[in-house]
Amino acid sequence: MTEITLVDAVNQALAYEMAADEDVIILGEDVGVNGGVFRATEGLQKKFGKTRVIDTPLAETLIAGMAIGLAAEGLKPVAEIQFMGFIYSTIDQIINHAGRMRNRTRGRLSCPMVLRAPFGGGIHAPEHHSESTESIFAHIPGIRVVIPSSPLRAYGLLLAAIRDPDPVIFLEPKRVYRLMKQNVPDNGAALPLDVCFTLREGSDITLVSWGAMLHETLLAAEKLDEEGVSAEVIDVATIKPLDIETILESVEKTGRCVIVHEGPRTVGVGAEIAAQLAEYGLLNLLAPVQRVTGYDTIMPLFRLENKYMLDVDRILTAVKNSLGYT
Amino acid sequence: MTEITLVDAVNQALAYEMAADEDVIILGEDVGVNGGVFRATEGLQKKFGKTRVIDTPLAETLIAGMAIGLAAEGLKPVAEIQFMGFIYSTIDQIINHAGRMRNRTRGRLSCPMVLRAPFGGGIHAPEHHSESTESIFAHIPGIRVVIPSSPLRAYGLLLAAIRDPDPVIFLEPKRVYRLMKQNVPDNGAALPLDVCFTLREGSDITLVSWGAMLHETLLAAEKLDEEGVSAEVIDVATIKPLDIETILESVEKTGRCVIVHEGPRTVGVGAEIAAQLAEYGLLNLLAPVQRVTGYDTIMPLFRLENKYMLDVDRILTAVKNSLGYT
Amino acid sequence: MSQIIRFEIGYTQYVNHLGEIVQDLPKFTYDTNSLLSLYRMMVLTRLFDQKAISLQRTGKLGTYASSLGQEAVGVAIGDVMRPEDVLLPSYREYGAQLQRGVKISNILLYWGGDERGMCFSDAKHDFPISVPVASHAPHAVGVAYAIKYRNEDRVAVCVLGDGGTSKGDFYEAINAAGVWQLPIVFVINNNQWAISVPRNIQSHAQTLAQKAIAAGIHGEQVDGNDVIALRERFSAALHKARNRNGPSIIEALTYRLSDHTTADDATHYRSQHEVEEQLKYDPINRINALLRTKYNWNDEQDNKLHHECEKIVENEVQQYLNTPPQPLESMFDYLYAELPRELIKQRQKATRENKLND
Amino acid sequence: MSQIIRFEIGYTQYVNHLGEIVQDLPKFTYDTNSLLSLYRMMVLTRLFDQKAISLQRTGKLGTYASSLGQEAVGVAIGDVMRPEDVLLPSYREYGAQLQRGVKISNILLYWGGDERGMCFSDAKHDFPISVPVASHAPHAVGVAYAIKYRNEDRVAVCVLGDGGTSKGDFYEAINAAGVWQLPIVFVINNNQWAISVPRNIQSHAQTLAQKAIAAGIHGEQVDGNDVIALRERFSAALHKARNRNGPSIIEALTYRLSDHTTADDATHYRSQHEVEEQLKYDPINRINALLRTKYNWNDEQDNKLHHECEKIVENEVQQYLNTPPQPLESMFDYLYAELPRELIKQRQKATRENKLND
Ligand SMILES: Cc1ncc(C[n+]2csc(CCOP(=O)(O)OP(=O)(O)O)c2C)c(N)n1
Ligand SMILES: Cc1ncc(C[n+]2csc(CCOP(=O)(O)OP(=O)(O)O)c2C)c(N)n1
Ligand SMILES: [Mg+2]
Ligand SMILES: [Mg+2]
Repeated sequence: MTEITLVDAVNQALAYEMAADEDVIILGEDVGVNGGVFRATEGLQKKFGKTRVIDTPLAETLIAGMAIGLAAEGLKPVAEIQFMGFIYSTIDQIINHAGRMRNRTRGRLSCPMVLRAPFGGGIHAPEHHSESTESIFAHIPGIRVVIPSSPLRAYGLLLAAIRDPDPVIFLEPKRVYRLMKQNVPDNGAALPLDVCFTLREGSDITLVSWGAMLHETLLAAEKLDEEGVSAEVIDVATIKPLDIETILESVEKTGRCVIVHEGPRTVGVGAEIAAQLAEYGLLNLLAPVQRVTGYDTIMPLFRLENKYMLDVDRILTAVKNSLGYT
Repeated sequence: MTEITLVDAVNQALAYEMAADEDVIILGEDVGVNGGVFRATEGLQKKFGKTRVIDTPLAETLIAGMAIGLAAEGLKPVAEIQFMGFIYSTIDQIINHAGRMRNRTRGRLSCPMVLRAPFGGGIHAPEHHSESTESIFAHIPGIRVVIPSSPLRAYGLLLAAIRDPDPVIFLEPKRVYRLMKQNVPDNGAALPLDVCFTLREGSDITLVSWGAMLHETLLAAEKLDEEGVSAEVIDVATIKPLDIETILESVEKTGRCVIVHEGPRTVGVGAEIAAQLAEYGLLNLLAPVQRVTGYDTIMPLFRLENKYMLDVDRILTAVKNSLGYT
Repeated sequence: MSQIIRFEIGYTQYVNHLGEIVQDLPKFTYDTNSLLSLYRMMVLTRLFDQKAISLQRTGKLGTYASSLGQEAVGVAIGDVMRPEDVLLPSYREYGAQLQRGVKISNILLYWGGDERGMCFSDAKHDFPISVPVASHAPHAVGVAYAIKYRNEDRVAVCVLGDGGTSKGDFYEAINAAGVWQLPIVFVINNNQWAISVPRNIQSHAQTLAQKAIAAGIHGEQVDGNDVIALRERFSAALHKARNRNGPSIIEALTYRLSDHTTADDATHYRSQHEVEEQLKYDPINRINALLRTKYNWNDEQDNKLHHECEKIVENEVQQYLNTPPQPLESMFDYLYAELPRELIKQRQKATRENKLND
Repeated sequence: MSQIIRFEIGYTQYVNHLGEIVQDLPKFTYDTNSLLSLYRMMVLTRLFDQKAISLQRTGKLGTYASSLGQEAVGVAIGDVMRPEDVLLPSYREYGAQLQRGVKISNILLYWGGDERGMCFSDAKHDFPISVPVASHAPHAVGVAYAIKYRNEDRVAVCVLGDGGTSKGDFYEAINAAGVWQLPIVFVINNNQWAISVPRNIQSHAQTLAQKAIAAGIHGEQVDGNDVIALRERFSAALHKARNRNGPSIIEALTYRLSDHTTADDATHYRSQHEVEEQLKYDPINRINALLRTKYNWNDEQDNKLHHECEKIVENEVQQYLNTPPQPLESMFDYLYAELPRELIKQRQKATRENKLND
């Protein structure tokens, strides 16, 4: 069996579920003939036809709103927003409709849709193409926010997202699209949408991350290992609803925590995790929870991109700072 | 001098600044002849003419985008979004343009605009009219988020917002619009946009809030006072950028903190404050920071609205919980 | 410059404001009952409306948006739709909703601050009232796409106001409906006002029907106070959509006789004179006049019909007033198909604190 | 149904793709220099474009959006605008930007990942390139409103693509421009493709110019490869706007000969045959042919002109390549007029960590 990339895993999950369930339908800009600008939907229009893999006019509000209409009629739309920088026109639809269709009709209608978008920096993309604003969605009631960080998790989580009866914002770290390959059996097995993944066990400190930064975090954990520090690494993955238990349990064991995310610091998802640790896990904390995050700035154009993107060194600095408390 | 309400103070500030600076211009739905659905712009069109107080077509993206264009040309637009529930169509403009016009032109163009919107629950309004989503804006780089909670602060902060050379989201708690009256001298004096207001000094616990919930918090502080607990009350008011120093100093003194806000809990602004307290003030904390917030639910229609809106009792419960740690 | 393409916008009226027939009536009017049934629904809608306003005035209902003067639009829509079609309404289409089996008590529940109002069992595919103006237009595209995808014999009908036509959502939706030639009818209830903003500030377009040209779809105007014209043109548009001959926009020219909602005071921004002028065009008077002159309708029959409608309204109001509130927990119970752990905790806490504070 | 209103859309061409004059040329062409200057700018734009692509291929530039085949549109816009007017461009109007004094080195800096690219001193009111499609259309409304408010003799020119016309932002903007009769010209660069999405999937409208009808404003089509027609029609539209006679939409029919950007591979979705067919309509060849047949233009002159343009490009490229990067701190320094305390701390930390890790 060949190993595949994260973007291929997305494609594989879509193809699997479209074959299994003819209610699954894809829509977005350039998702058809072109197979998506990152090739996530490559070949699907050929396989499943033009009515199931729909190239839409250039209109993001339409894409989200149309998905809501499709979903209310019982289909399972998977809509693509070409880059997260263009997702903001959908927020009105997500907040005012998708996230509350079930609630406002007392369950009469619902909204089993997925809104996929590549996000994050690190590939030297043009302006507006590199931001990470998952935190905005994490604040919205009634939806789920999922961020895979490996081919295996992309496959399993996307299947789960499509099958989930409620709206899911599915954000794909584009820096990881082709960063690594894994053997991803095409067996249709979904992963749970309500637990974090502990990728590495450790006893000295808990490192919590998601998306592309997970990989920097794993590298940091390796370095720490060389230095005799045993770091536990948690991939949050299902950002909302948040599985705080897994994180709390880990910190109960380690007493220290560093949260790593790419998006801006202020009111980032890291703030929520840190707040909950301080609320429910205060007594276990041996050191203040540190957040290693993007700055509260505009993501710079790519010449300075790597100065914005955080790296292993910044994570290690925070870890050492944390370990300094005794 | 007569006492005026918060909404009158908004009107007074607008009138003052329009008289003082002919670059100030108002736009929005029903802001002209009608004077706004809450009467915030009452009389201004008559006074300053139709070209300066503009009734726009029903189009929020337009309103925000147009304000950006006006501001780039050196005017100082004050745009109104009729209710915060309809502000989401502006987010694309705010994130992708308003918040970064200065940055992406290296200071060549800028965006001195104000986007006003009434927000929050408590007045038995229809669906979509009662939410509090300030946290979404607090995450956006390059902008300011301001929430007044009294007539005096509404006047001074709105003047500051209009004069500020960068975009300001100005959210007015509509439950407070006519809740209280104050003597507000029409002297054109602005308040600072970078400090929290300590409304009540105390030594046992710090209560942090903003908007309509500030009033519940003040009531709670009074009750506590009767019971011999001395609570310090801070009105954050300038939500972004956040003046964490004032809060940290207070908690350094009291050792305890309860944060009170109306909007949903997850990734609310309360999370950021709690995270910073845990990061920079951990050693001063005698008890976990508690957040008393809206639930992560859709704001219910008004028959159950008061079950969503938090009250003095919920604040007191949290305070007692906090005081229980010794 | 050479002219390469030409467009025209049509207008339809059958009965003028005096109840006079201005062109041969369409066939459906040959059956007195079908006319009477339109009339009856308009009366019912108005009686309901009056009741709702008085409930609001006496503190028994929240803010309410009246459909006074615009009853013909909703009623005609409801009349031509089939049960399996999908209505995506704004907040003034009570006439259509009632025809489709939505209970008056449901509508009252909604404006009474109770989500169960939008959980109606009869029109079970219909969308809830859309408060964010025009935001439901893209939903209609999705619904119609689903219908086409499954090759069903159904139509989506999306209704919005003159103000709603200024929103990008509306435009993106009509444009997409054109691209895929979807089975949709967009109805514009042009009641001349969007709260205080008059029609001429919404758009410099001479008609709102011509917005259709931007999407390359059919658009036309109808006298929105002439229920016969509306019924006939809606029927044609739904027929067209049903036969996969493409979407349409129908602009119904009518007038909002009431305040925008009970929270509004229209004397702030429009003259009493203007409103009085418009009373002449009342859609109910017009059909009443026609019925009397052409269909031998008499006072006795009219009183009886009013009385029956009043009874229905009264019963529904009682039903509404007798509905106990939902438990606090209901705000959690329809958020997700299955409540996530984090929210189970919040739900428990809410229950606990509610008990404590009661 | 009575027809109540009628609309027509016109189309203008002066020179066909063979360089033949199809109708009497407009006056401005009597001056050879003005034609030559258009030609020269088109050549310059293309040479710059070719250079940019080769810089990208050799890793010296980021993703770049080529204007190949669409040079006439931008150049004609730039030619009719006055310095004090305001250009709100999308990312294919280099021709216009260069005419307005934006340096090639600036454009290269932008695509080279450096914000200073959009800080041009000459066209200081012009907007930066708008990457979020059509999101700059509402800005144009604001700019034009400011112009009108201050009673200035200026015009806002907003350019976007065929794909851009599907966005609600575009529609809300043209509609508002109509309401206030603002001094704006919207130019649609209809290059037939929006990445892989062909024109017919964007809209069922027969022309994009007819979108204007939805806003009640003037709309027309022009041969977008005929720089003379473009120059003449843009000039008329700007004149109209300047004289407060209202906004216009001009749809320029052209073709994107290049990939969407250097990150795109158009062979995925369109045939080489289609592209080859379109090469016939190249806007530069056409004017070159006209110059040779009617204005005695010869090889020697043409070589000289090309050589001069190459030199300019070369100098600018050197300037670009020699520009050292900004300091890390620059990402903080233009966020606010005055950096808030919280960000001062972040800035200090960033400096510190940058030093540590270097
Ligand atoms: C997107 C949005 N913006 C603003 C509002 C506030 N608002 C409610 S109704 C209304 C006017 C709507 O006018 P129109 O579309 O003509 O419908 P009508 O009320 O006249 O039936 C406004 C501005 C809203 N509900 N939604
Ligand atoms: C709002 C938005 N959605 C999606 C994109 C991604 N994207 C960049 S260019 C483009 C196509 C634009 O087509 P068109 O408007 O015809 O302009 P062209 O590139 O052909 O000049 C798309 C979809 C974007 N930049 N902005
Ligand atoms: Mg209206
Ligand atoms: Mg194009």
